[in-house]
Amino acid sequence: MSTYTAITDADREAMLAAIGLADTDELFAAIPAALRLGRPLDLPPGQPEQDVYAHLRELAARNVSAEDEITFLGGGMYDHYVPALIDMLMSRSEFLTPYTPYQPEVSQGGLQVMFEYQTAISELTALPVANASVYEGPSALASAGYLAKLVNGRPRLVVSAGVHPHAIETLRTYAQGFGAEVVEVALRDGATDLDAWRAAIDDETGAVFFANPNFLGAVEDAEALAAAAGGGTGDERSRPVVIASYDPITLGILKPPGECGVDVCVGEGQPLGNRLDFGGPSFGFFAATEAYLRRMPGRIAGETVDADGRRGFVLTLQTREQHIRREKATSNICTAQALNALGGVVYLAWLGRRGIVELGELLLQRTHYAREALCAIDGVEPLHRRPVIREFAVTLPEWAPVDDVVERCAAEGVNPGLALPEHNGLLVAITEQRSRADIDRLAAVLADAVAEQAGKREMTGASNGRH
Amino acid sequence: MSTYTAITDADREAMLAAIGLADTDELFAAIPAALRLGRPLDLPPGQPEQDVYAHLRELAARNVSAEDEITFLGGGMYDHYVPALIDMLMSRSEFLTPYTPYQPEVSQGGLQVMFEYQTAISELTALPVANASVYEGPSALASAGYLAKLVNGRPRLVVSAGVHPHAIETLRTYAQGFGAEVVEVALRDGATDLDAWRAAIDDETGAVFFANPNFLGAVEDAEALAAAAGGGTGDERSRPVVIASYDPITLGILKPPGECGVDVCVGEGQPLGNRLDFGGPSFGFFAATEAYLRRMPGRIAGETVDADGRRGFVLTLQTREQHIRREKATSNICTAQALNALGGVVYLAWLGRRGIVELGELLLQRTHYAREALCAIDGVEPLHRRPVIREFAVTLPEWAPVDDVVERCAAEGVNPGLALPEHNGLLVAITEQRSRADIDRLAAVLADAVAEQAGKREMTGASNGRH
Amino acid sequence: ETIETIYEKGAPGRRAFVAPELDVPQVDGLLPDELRRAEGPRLPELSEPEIVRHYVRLSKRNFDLDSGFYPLGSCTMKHNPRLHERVAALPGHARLHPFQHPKRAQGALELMWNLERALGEISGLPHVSLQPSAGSHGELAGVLLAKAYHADRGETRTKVLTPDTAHGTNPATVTMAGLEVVKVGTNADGGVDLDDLRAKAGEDVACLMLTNPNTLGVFDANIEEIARIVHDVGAVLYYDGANLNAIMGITRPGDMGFDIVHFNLHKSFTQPHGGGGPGSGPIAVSERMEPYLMNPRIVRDDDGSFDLRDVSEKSIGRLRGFQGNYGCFVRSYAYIRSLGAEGLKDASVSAVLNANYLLARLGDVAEHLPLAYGRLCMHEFVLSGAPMKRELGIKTLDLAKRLLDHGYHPPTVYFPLLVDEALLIEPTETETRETLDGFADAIKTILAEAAEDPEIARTAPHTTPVRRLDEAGAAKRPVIRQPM
Amino acid sequence: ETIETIYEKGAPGRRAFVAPELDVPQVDGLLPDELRRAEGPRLPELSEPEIVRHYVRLSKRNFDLDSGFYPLGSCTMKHNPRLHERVAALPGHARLHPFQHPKRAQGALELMWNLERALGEISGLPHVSLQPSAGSHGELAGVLLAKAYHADRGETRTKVLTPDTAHGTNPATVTMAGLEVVKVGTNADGGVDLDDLRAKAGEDVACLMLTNPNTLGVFDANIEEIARIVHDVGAVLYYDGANLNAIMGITRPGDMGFDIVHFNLHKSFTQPHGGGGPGSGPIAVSERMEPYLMNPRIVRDDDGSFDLRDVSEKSIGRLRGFQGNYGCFVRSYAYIRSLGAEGLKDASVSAVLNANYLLARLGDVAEHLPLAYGRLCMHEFVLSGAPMKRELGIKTLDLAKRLLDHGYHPPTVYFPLLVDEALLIEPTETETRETLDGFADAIKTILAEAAEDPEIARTAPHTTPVRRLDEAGAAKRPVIRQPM
Repeated sequence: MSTYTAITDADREAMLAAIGLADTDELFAAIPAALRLGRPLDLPPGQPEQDVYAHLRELAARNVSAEDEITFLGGGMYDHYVPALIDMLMSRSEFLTPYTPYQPEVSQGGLQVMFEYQTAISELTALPVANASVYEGPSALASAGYLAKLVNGRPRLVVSAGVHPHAIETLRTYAQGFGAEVVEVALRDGATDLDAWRAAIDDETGAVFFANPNFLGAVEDAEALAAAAGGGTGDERSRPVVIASYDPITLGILKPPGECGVDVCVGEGQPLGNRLDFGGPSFGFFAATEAYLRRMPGRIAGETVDADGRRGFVLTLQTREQHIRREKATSNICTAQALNALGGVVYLAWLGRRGIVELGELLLQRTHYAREALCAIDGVEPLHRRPVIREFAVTLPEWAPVDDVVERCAAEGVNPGLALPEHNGLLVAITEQRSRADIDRLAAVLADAVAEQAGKREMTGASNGRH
Repeated sequence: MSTYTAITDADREAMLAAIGLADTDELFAAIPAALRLGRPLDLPPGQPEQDVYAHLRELAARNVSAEDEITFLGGGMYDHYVPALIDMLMSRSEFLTPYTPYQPEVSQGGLQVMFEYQTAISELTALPVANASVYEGPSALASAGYLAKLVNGRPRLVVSAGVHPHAIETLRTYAQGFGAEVVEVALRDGATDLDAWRAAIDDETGAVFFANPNFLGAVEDAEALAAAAGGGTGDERSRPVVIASYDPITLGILKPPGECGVDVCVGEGQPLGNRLDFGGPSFGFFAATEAYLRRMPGRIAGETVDADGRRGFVLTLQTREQHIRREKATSNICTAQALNALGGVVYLAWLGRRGIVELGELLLQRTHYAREALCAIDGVEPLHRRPVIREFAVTLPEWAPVDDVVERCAAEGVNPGLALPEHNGLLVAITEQRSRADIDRLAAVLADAVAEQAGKREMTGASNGRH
Repeated sequence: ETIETIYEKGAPGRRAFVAPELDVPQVDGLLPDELRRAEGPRLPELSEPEIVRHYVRLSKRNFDLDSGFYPLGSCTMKHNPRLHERVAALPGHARLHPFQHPKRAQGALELMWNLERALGEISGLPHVSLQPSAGSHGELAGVLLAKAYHADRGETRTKVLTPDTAHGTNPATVTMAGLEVVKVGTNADGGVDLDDLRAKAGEDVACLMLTNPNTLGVFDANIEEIARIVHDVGAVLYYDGANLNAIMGITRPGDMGFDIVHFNLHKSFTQPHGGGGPGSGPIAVSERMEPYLMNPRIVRDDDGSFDLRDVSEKSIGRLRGFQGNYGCFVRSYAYIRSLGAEGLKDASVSAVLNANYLLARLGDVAEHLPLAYGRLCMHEFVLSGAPMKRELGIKTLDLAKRLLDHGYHPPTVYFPLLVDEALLIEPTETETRETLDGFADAIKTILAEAAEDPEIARTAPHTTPVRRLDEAGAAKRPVIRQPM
Repeated sequence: ETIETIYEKGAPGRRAFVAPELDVPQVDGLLPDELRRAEGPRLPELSEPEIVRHYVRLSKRNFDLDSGFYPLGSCTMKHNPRLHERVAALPGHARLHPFQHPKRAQGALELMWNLERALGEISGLPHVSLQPSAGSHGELAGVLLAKAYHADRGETRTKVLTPDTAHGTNPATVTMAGLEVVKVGTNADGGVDLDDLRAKAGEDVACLMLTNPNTLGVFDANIEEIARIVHDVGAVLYYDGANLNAIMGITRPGDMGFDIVHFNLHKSFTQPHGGGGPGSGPIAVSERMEPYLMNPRIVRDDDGSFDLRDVSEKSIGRLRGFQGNYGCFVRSYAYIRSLGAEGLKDASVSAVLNANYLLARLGDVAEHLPLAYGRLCMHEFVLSGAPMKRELGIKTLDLAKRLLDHGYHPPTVYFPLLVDEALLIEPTETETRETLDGFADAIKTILAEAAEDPEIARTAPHTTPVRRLDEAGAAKRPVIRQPM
């Protein structure tokens, strides 16, 4: 077995003597005998480092990662290139191993990173205040629902069906707890049905939620959606909170939520320099208008001065938090995703002011190209014709079941995207790592897969015909 | 193209103005026009980070590494497990990016590491002095030859044929420069032929060289070899310098050179926590008796005190070195392998006083087991019966050409070791990463490969018979 | 000196990122103007070397576990093995898309399955969901589970009992789950006041949330009786696993009678804390709670393959996207495989031994810093700085700040709330005796110094990059982003 | 405070390594007692957390390029991109055994082939060997090549000309190669004294070793004439590539008439210097030198596959084991692929621009620190501290040590030897204008301070972990290992 302890036999003897005990069993005298586990835990035996490495490597080898195939999977997390300097910085002991910065005098590095991160999120969203991260995207949206509950106490939450299904489910779970009803508004032509949206919002509505781009890749008319709930106007306690989930990578070119009447913007931070990691850890971001500052969940770093008047940073507005307010806290969140948020702000600094626009333009062009290329395949149609930036959805011909098509493509080393069984469709994501050549390859492989299904149908048809 | 510069157009303008020039071309006015390269360099266009990564990854994928096969390759470098803490420490900016510690006040970390490294090498070899690293194993041995030249000026170098062939070749190259003749002494039964060795040593002999274990894995009778040249006795200027190359990983259980009459011990440090890296960078170690201290090549760190009397470390004995003594220096070596030597001392600390013995015992047992297992194959014989610790050599039956056998095994995912074509043999190395199961698999695959060759011979024989 | 923010550095036009070439035909108007951003976000403009240097220099302004002793009580700041970072970074784990088809993610699902089994065994509660993102997220899961359990039985229970020693997250969670907090008192031994518990344990109680050992470092020996009281009124027993590091392989929450436990993988199971996350807060539950566990679950099919599926209609649903913080699972799984049963038990025994040794070493200053409860402790202990404050004129905060000058991270201070001027000290099992001795000596030195001149501690720290910071001012006039 | 050595830490019985189980039958006596070690080496005994903390804490006592300006002349301390560490660590590179059959190492050989071609193009000398381990190793290769070339023509030439501005490695190399150093003087412009060269260039000269731009930061405009003189006597022209960072894509040693050039991949091509290595010193040569290049060579066969073979019987042989420092090749190749032709030229132009800008900024203090030669410089420049010493009473060493207190690494000092109180300053292209301004201001501040009170600089540094160290004492009574 491996061990990370340093207690030698001599140490143990001396330490027990100092404590005044004869053996280590006596340390546990308070535990009733009946509760002592009278046997070793039933676990595999401990192993040397090299064997654990070999085992974990073997498990890794049984996954098909973005390193092993040309993948167009998206739907909330995306295979963006993570620059090497992020690995370097995230693996530095000084960022990797500290606890939450409870002692600001020896945590100025981490606190300043939080401050810089908050600024970046604020800039991205064009909203004035942002916290230092929450867990991830869907729970960020649900937490925003709880914020609405704290703000106006109304029991009805209206959510666009274009919101990520995981986020809707998470909102339902949270709402089940804090006591609210979740009402879904369907899409029309790929975007939130504005008439139904308007109709769903009533006096009991505490918050409205949409996503931009939405789950099907469509750019929503954010201003209209927000305006329907009075977003950004009037007394925030007398109307629903307008909550939107944004894909941060689009915010170099997409009109920011803060300019569209959104009150609270949340989202999944993974596209910003975080690994896929089979779904986590990444980070959720959470930004809002000034009015919601003191209702926000999570840590917030603020600027201040030290005893000598030098600039410094501290965790601030802690009276919102559970270690001070306990049951009156705005949230129970404590450990969040500081290290991942570091990755996020380093990524944004690396992209830079020009880069985030250039990247957005590149994705816009390639995504359009890919949609055209796929829809040129016989029987493949766009699921909607809304503008798309980095992801789009298509439907396959009914005789080509999406699951079979995906399997066929995967066998060719191409992951064509996320299956949307309810549409017999595919959600196809583009990143800067997917070149035109990759897109062309996808189109070719997909065309073959669809054609093969057509062939099967004919054969089956022919065969059926014979009998 | 990627760039790591920060000069904006505005910067350039302001800087040129400060210099008093109109454009950057004028900076190069001293270069005669005829010598200016009037065209761009003929190189592939510069690429974004992600594309360079993809290219280098694609090249990596076309190599079969120790991660891709069960490898028994050795012969100077070995696939030992490199613990993860070494990667972490070697990649810390503070160790990775500084220059040689010319300013000791801000280099105490690196200098103390050198001091600790020197101590570890001194302990391993049981020799009192060690430098802070040289390039690698074979050139370390050649540099030791130059040391002998400086010490006694004699023109004849006697080298055991058991020394690594690369080291013998390197010694010949160096000796061609500094002016000495290299005389090789053959092996008998796998070890240096002691009679021939004694006979080869004469009054003109400046140094004698052997390796332990030698290139065929055999443990040499180091005391007898050293004694033949008077190693460790008398006035070091009146006899040959006894130089030996050791595999450091064996020195937990093998009698150390310092107790065998060896004057100078060198070796390849790669087994100590360094990656294979297709041959480098690793480090060479260089240790000696006190008498040779001021003739040693390379950097040496020494303990001293600062102006306040606190302990500190500096580069010392620099009067040996080329930046002070220029043409009278003991060596031209300047940049050596500080970072790799750091890996070495961290590895030795990780192994620890008990671990290096335990590891040696494990290798000894497994190597013996492997030799037995392979020699149980019909037609496979040990190339020698000397004691072995971590590597051994076998011969294959003459009807099974080693190159064919190796290819056959490789096709099964097993690299059976280094082909020794002159013996139709294999040099097989064991590390703690090669389990009994791996060895059994090697034996099975090798037996099949040999049998297959036997089958071919019979078929060819039969076929020949028919004609 | 201070370090400028990244927004105060660089110059217009500098860049690190280089966009890949536009390799498709340029088409105009793909995004209509009314949906377009007029002016891009004002992100920094720096070259790569500037970015690297900025963040490396910032990093040097952090105290970290790899550089010094970090006895932050209740946080289990144990060594973070670098093997874990290596295995988590393997592309097969790190670049695995969460929507990858389960068929092509069998290694990941097997890892999660194995981790679930291991956590089930360690806790004595067989059914595990790895989904929650941190301890408090696990708490929320647990309380929602309790609520769902009662609802499924047609009962509406509105109250959750929490001892006054509880972590602040417990009451906050209860409120988020739409329930009401009822505090239970602490007895003279530092355990639950049984009379108070009996008085408050009624049919309207959904759940008791307990940590055992609790935040006083005391193992509540009455746990069997507590469980009986709670179960007798039909309520559920929730175990806050923040203190699990004291008892691995020694006793199990499931055997104590708990129904639900959450784990902090970033405490007992070595996930590095990252300056405030990521964490991971799996929960394990008993048979009766199992139908309510979050969706999706990992299932093993008859052919031995693994799948991710929604398995129960009674599930409380999802608590987040995807499957949880898989990267943390990799690390914690590697830890459990490294140590095995024997190693995990040794870790807990050593953690408790180290804590008691440090407590014994601090016995010399018990006059000023007495142990709040009991004589021995589990993996952590609480001292009261009240006599020190009274007699030497320095507060717990001053002692903490002065420890910074000695190169130590201070313990948790002013928690638990019921101890005056509390210091909650958790050394963990990975520290050496020499380190504990050094820390005890530093405290003695500070107290001796305070007896001579309390002003030194009152104005500490003196050697840090900044001195005490104006926290009140920060909260009064919040500046939480760079003005531009 | 000082940090104890690792031998002073730990305790008997502590360990980090855990041996894999003995999975084969134990056999006694495999290694006879007379070959066995009686007592194992006295290596440290520490737990893994102790080791990590020890070396992390030591690391913090190093100044590093990622934290501050490092204008060490002649060392080209340019940014080390982290991409290079990532690609070098890919298992296909990092775990590739050097004896792997070339068939199964095609990626590595292609990389080396491509790097050879690129270095050939950059230098204008087409035949490349990547084998040498560092610059001085490349020098040795070059001088041995020159020797072999002459020997092959039946000539015995014993002398090597080196300017008095040469790096110390040049003369040391010459001696190691069994040849004799003859110094050549420097003219008033900082170039080679042509008359002296003509006088010394005889039939006994094997080689002239030159750096251009030289260590004064001066490009020798007479290079064509120099080449003519050397070639006219049948000698070989060797280019020390330490200063290549000034001229990439602008001019090429091959075009200047050089026969041999070495590269320092750890300077111009971003291999991190590691606190004193690893480096890599490939050489490129002209047609006539090619037959003597080291064995083995990388060859491309007709089918496009690559092999490693000895290709010439005239080869000087090997200079080391295996193929050279492949890990460095990966990094430098990545660099060349990242920048391309345009980027490399831009790097050199920027390096020269930065050097001249810093020189201009330091014009304000030229009274105390005049430029040694010329008016402009290439990528580095040499100031003389002689007036400063005379007038302000502080030496170049004092200025250097005081710079440490300002957070800068000092320039190279007391080199080149022919400039009194020399400061050799090389900012590199990856530094910002702001950094250069800050450095110039720091020098001004120090000089102004010295005018008031020279003692501050004379006793500097004041803010480092240790103060000035007794180097003479260290050399007199060397303690170069831990006593036990």
